[in-house]
Amino acid sequence: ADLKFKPGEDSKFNWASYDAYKKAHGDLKGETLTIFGPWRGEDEKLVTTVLNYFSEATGVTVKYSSSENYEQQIVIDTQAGSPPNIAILPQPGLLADLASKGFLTPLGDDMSKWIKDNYGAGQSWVDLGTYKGKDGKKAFFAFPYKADVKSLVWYSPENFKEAGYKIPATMEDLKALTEKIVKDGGTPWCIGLGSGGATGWPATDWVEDLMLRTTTPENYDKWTTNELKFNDPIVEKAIDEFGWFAKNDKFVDGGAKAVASTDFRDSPKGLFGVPPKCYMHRQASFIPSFFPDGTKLGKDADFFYFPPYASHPELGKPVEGAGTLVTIAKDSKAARAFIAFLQTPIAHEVWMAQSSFLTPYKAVNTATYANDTMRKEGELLTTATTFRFDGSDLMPGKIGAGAFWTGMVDYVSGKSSAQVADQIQKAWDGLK
Amino acid sequence: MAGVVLKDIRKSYGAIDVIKGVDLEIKQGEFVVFVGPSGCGKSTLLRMIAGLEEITGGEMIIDGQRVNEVPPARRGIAMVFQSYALYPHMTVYDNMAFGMRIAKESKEEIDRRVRAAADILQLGPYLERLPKALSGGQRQRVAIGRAICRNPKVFLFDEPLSNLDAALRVATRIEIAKLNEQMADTTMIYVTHDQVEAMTLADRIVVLSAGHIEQVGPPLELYERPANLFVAQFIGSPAMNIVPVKIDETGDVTRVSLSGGGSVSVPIATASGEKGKAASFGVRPEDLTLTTGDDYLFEGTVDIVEALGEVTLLYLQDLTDDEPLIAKLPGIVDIRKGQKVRLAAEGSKLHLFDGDGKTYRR
Amino acid sequence: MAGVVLKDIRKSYGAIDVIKGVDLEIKQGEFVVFVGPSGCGKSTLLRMIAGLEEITGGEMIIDGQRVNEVPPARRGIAMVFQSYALYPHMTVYDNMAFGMRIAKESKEEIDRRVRAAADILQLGPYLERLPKALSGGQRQRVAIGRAICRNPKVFLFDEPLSNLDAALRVATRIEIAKLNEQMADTTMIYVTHDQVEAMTLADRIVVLSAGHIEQVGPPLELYERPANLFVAQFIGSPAMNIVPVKIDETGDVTRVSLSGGGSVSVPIATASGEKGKAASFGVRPEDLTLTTGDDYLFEGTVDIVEALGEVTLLYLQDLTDDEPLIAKLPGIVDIRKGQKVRLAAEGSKLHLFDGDGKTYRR
Amino acid sequence: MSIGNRLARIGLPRLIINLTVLVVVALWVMPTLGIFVSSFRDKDQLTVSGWWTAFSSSERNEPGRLAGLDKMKQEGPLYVISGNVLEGRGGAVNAFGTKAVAPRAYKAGTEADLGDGIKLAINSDGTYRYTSTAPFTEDNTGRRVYLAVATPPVFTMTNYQNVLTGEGIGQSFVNSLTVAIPATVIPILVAAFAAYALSWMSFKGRTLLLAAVVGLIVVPLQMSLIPLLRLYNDVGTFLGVPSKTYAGIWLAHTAFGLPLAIYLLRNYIVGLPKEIIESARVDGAGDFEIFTKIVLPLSFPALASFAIFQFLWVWNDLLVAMVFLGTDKDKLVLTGALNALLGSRGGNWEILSASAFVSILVPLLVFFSLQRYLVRGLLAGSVKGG
Amino acid sequence: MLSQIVSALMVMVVGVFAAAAYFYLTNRILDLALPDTGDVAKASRNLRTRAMIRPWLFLGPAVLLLTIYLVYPVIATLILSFYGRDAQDFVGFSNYLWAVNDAGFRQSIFNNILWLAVVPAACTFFGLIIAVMTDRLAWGNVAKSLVFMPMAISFVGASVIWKFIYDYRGDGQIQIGILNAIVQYLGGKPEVWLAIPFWNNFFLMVILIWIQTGFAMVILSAALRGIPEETIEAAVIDGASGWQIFWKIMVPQIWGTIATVWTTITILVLKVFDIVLTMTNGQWNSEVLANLMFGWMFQGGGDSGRSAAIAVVLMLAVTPIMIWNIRRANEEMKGR
Ligand SMILES: Nc1ncnc2c1ncn2[C@@H]1O[C@H](COP(=O)(O)OP(=O)(O)OP(=O)(O)O)[C@@H](O)[C@H]1O
Ligand SMILES: Nc1ncnc2c1ncn2[C@@H]1O[C@H](COP(=O)(O)OP(=O)(O)OP(=O)(O)O)[C@@H](O)[C@H]1O
Ligand SMILES: [Mg+2]
Ligand SMILES: [Mg+2]
Repeated sequence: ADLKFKPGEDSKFNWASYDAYKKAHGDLKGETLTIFGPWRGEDEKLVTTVLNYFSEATGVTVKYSSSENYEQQIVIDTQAGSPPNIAILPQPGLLADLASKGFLTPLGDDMSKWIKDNYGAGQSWVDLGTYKGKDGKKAFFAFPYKADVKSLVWYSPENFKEAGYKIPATMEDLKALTEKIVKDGGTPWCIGLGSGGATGWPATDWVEDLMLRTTTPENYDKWTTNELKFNDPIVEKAIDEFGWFAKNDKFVDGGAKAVASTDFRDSPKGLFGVPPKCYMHRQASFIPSFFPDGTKLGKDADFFYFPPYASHPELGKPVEGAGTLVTIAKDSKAARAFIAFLQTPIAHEVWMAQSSFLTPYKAVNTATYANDTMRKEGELLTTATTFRFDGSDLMPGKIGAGAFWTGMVDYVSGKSSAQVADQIQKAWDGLK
Repeated sequence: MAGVVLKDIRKSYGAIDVIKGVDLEIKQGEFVVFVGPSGCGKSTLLRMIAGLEEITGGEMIIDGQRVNEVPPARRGIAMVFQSYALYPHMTVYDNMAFGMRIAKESKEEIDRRVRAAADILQLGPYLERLPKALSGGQRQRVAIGRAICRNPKVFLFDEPLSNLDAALRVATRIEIAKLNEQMADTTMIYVTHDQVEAMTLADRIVVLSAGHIEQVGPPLELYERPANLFVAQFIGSPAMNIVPVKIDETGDVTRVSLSGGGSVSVPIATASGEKGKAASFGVRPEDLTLTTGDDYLFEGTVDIVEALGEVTLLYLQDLTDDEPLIAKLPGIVDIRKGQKVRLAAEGSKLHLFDGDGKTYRR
Repeated sequence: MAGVVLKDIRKSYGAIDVIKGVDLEIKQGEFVVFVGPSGCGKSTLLRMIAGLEEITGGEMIIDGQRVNEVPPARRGIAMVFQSYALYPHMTVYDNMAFGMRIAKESKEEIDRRVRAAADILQLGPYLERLPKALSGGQRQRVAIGRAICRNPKVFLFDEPLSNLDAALRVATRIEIAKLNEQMADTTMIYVTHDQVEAMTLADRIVVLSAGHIEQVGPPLELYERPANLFVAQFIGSPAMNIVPVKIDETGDVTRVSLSGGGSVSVPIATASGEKGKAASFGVRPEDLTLTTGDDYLFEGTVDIVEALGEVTLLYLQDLTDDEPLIAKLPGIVDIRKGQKVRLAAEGSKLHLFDGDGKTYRR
Repeated sequence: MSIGNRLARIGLPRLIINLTVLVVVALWVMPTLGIFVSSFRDKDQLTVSGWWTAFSSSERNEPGRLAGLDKMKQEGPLYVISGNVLEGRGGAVNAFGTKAVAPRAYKAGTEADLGDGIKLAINSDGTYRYTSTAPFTEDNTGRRVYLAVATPPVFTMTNYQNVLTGEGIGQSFVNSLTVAIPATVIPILVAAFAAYALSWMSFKGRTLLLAAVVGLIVVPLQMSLIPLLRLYNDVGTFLGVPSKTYAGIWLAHTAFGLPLAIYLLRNYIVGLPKEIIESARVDGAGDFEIFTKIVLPLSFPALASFAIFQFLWVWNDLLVAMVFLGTDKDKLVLTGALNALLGSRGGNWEILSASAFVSILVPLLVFFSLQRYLVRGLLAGSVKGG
Repeated sequence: MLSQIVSALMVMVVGVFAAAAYFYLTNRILDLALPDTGDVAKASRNLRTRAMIRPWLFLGPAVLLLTIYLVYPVIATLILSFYGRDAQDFVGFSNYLWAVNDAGFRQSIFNNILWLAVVPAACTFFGLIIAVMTDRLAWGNVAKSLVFMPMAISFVGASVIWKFIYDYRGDGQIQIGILNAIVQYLGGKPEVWLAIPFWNNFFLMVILIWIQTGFAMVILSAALRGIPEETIEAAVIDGASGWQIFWKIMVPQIWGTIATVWTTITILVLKVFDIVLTMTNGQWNSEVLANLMFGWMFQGGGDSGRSAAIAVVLMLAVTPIMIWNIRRANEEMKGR
């Protein structure tokens, strides 16, 4: 396989780690590794560049595949007894389910310790990959690789400059800015929840971000396990905070009605309208791939951190994120070697140097990030005071990828937060 | 012995009894014609012999074997269907060759037999056409050809000539007669409406009516000595004239009085017990002759004159009921509508039937 | 004037010419019968009059109107199809009532007319059945009934009686004749293979052959004075006996020599130019009589004897070619196969045709 | 018989039929047409303007950018930056502005005074002249401008290029055919035999079997995947062969298509004229011959219809292929390959629309080639009577 | 590439050939094992035995495949529906109880009834109209192909198409969804069509109708072509108008096929979930049973018990259709 960056050439990369890895695992010729992942299209090309390094080092033949319904496929394949070696999924909830049915192989305590030590906010990553196995005991199953930061607000610096808007440092400022834009005759926000069968999920990110900014991380954790009921006033408050932005016809492009039906992929395009359809768009770090062609990050578009409330100084600077998790569904030497490969900085740097890849791995050279925006995002990830994962991913699939989504659509379509929260809680109760 | 024996054969569709107990013995090589009014069950009976219709009751024996449960293909039969039943997707040639191909005959043999049949039926120019590009008569000829091509023990024909023109009909009829002669061992069962066909072809004619047999016998016997009124009227065209009468005198010669007045002596013997009973008196149209004398049977006004060239038909207003009296006179006769005529007949050509329609035998 | 005029009507299916220029004028109220060998184009012509078949060339005029492009429903016609074309999903009653329902006749009127037609055709017991539960003849009767129920200007029949039994055929034929009388203004065009039907029903007969008209005329004219060999052989059953001859002497009486030897004087005038030419000599089977004298026309051995009761057919081995010579003798004749017989005919019953088949007129 | 005559016969004015069909067809085509036009459009345009506007030249507001400091030249007293804002995009500038909220502040060709001695003139061909009395700084170069651009209709083949040059498309095309053709032919064969048995042979349990077939049409495919794949794996292990093979997927597709196939074909075959089949029986044909020589040829319309559908389902299927054939590159079907072109989060509508048309070609071809078997009058001339 | 094509061809030929060979060989073997030659009694006994065996040779592969691929999973489903989410513990009827009490389930039932009432009727109606009208048209084949085209588009493609149709942009903005563009052009206010409860069902149904009409059309047009031309000619002579011929002569004669199409689409409606999944995923009260089942089966690892229970309900829903079809079949078979 051809390697994107020639080993040893660019000193930004940690070639030493690659060589060391090669030495330790160079004896797997003839083995095949099947990987099932979420990355398709452009992303598939990127992940392939990384996998090429692995093949090159070990001699393992890698078969990577993905599809629109890869989640379905994983469920079918594991249950039918023909799983891939490596299953990569962005849904911890689904992985927890697979683990509890005994379809995943624990990675061992060494690995969890390694994550804890080497990843920014290491413990939260460990927690993310730790599930109950078939025997009911908790174990570490999922290796986090590639992360997204969610607490970002995207904007066009030139539009801000032209209108004279300042980047808000607190939630209160953000709300004031929102109102000011309306007063100036503009529309402050583009919000789109549409995503086909997954419609509603962008709203869950809003609510989670706002949860982290209105209540303690502990409550947040309890919330994801339903120790804190969904219809608890704390949760309802966070939902209403989201409503403050989304349910005001003046605040969102197209009016509140448009929120639920606008596709999340189309939504950010409003930032680049002439005249602008909106000034701000809250979305995770992956969203630039849906910006119009030729958009230069940093120049045409940039982000600022979704600010915390000044009224809640005790909560610090919380960051919400997400990540894809690598698990072993069918154990083999090559599979283990692959996990080990992911522990090398080079496995991260190769992708970082291209695009759309963030990592909490502290040992990587941030200079390899392809641009400043990514670097800034990466730093947010490694320096966060509070770091929490996408709550809906942690909830059981039927809630986090079901009732919660539906509830949020209902909410923006007119239902009250109390109604919606009750409804979701009821669904959760129904699971037990 | 490829004879066909029917023992109390019955057929019903649900509650409708279509065949009501038919007993018939057909010897090998015999040519039997089924006639009867439309809907009397001729086709049904034929289909039962072919094995296409389940037998509701009774026993069917072909060639000494009970065949009630034997499938059609194993009965050694060929059949011409009343509704052609051609294979619409096959050319005429293939339609005729189908049976032989199934039987794995050699190519040459198939070709020979198909062409022979096509010759007989003048189908040569149409061999490569599909049935839908044929006229009604041509289709029917294909259906006949198909049966001819097989060499069955029992040949079944269901009105095979009904769509053919006169010339072709005569020709085909003669071919069938020849076939019958050549295949002396082949039993043939033939359904027709055509008197001429029935009379010329049959060794025996079976007259059916409403699902049962009225009479079985050689053609001339049926013509000359019908067993009952039904057969008398059915055989011969136009049908025998029937007049209701009362028996006045019995004995060697019976004297009957016509309801319209007048009386006739019929040289048929009747028992004395019959005296005074109602009866039917019959005479065939072709047995009537014009007369000017006083020995006439009927006198009446001519209603319609049909000149067919060879013969002339006179329709007389009857005095008794609405059935007209018909006379068939040879050649062209110079008689007009409205003219009064007198008709006579030889005594030996007169028929007499009792109240139930049974014939008083001479 | 609901007459039908055909002007050089043509029809081809792709390269096959089926109708090759037909000119015909049918007056209102006339009863015209099309006869002709199977496949000659009778049905096609009828369908073109009905408007069911596109007219390739020529002009069709009904009731003084050019109708080439007029849809069938607007031509004021009714038609009985050769293949019945019953509506399989409707009962017999509904089949017959359909046209009237479409025409929005009153319920009572519909019922009256359907029952009247059913009476004529003896369909009473079957009115509630579907076509598939009927016999062939019953289906055909429904098709006729359906046409009778309408009151068209032009009535088209395509072999309406071919599946009926003799009795019913006569009855229906007479009904059609009556219908024709009652509906004096209705033009009727009738296709048949049946000589008797053609002769009895027709005001004029149109003899078709291979897509063109051979002769048009009243039945007896066709019978007595056929325009050519084709008509002579086609009209009359069995067909006229034809013998190839050579003209020896011309004049008021023509003398011809038979190829088998012997010569005959025919009382037909021929021009002197005809001398020595080949011709055909014809005599109808029914015009032949047995003779023992020397004035016979033919002498030959009897090959087949068909006794039909009313008449007897003798088939004589012909000397010249494989067509047998047929004689139709009245009554039952005591002659056996293999016997030698002599046949004679009156001079006025003899026909003579020239080398092209055209008749030498008397 | 000509069409005109036919219509005249049927008595309906030709115009009305034509118009009605035209309207219906237009309604039916409109959505497809939309996506078809879209598939030739630029992916950014797709989501900002309706496809029906793609044909007319339109005026749109677009951002543009002036060159940076490196392009600065001095012309006498003035510092000048010049170039072309359209950068080869085509179209004509009607107006321009320097503020996003007022993108049409100045007419093209006029000079805008931006204060501080800075002036900007943009001509309709996109060339501009950006002048200042003082040297430009980082701050006021590379400046964004807003343009009202009249663009002629633009269509691009890029989307198709992307799809057609996608990795392994050719191979997956072959794979799809390898799956689809037998998975169309086999079920038809199996179903036709079964349908014949269910309509023209008598045996015990016929009614029950028919009921079962109708009932099984409804079985949701998804329900069977897991138990079946498990079976495949067991059988595969037992026999020592791979569990994901072409044979496996053919059988799967066959079985999933069977209930409907049997149902449709039976309903057709049962309606063939009884006399024809009887006649073949008398001719000595057994059931096998009757089936192959009479029933099959006469059922062509039904077979062709079903073939079309089965082919479509198989061709467009992704799930069954992924489950039973696997996701290996060398076995990936076309739907899978096209799917892989989409980004992880989907929504690449330009790819979706182009690939919709790439994958529609073969089914349409099948439809066209089989359509002529849906012929009129296959049974004409065979029997008479109602 | 060439070698791929060649090997693909080989594989195909082998596959199809094997299927054909099965039928040919088994029938040959049957004929050889029970010869029909020799004495008539024995032969006809053999023939009767053959007649008993042969249906099963014909049906064999179908029955086998149906059993393995459909009956077995159905039974498994039935069993699963009495077990919990991991198929581990027996829970009796609680999955069904849950369903009855679940608002989503009830909503689905209601929506499904709505779908069943509209979609089969609409598809059959349009399919019939198009089949009849295009049959008499010079450009009929083109028209048919165009109407058929949606059938050939994958569900993903179809959902993209319809997303573009129903797309909503705020009032006053440029609409890229043609429906809203028309509404706006006519002076109305744009609507979020898919988010209007109850009515959104109909917007989703339109999609299925759009797709399935081609199906109805193809089947019905095959049937229409089987109508004997003479019966139509007879009706034409009887003076029936095109409309009357259509309703009184053609439709009754293809009634069986109409019933077939109706049944097929009805069952399809019960099964269809792709449209709902991609367009709304059951939100805004547009849930249907099949999508509900799909959701419970796969989302977040799934709940095999509940999804199985819903599947069983789905299968029960066809029982009336099944009975009706059997009745019809039995009627046809009378006197055969
Ligand atoms: N669709 C067709 N294509 C080609 N030839 C045809 C077609 N239909 C009919 N013909 C031919 O046209 C000729 C005339 O057919 P038509 O049905 O008019 O005959 P007909 O005189 O009615 O015969 P019959 O008395 O047997 O019914 C026949 O030779 C027939 O083979
Ligand atoms: N499937 C059926 N159900 C009920 N009655 C039937 C069925 N098929 C035929 N019949 C009736 O059975 C009787 C006999 O029919 P068949 O066809 O044997 O008559 P046929 O003597 O051949 O008459 P034709 O000379 O008119 O053909 C008819 O009265 C017919 O109506
Ligand atoms: Mg009959
Ligand atoms: Mg004809």
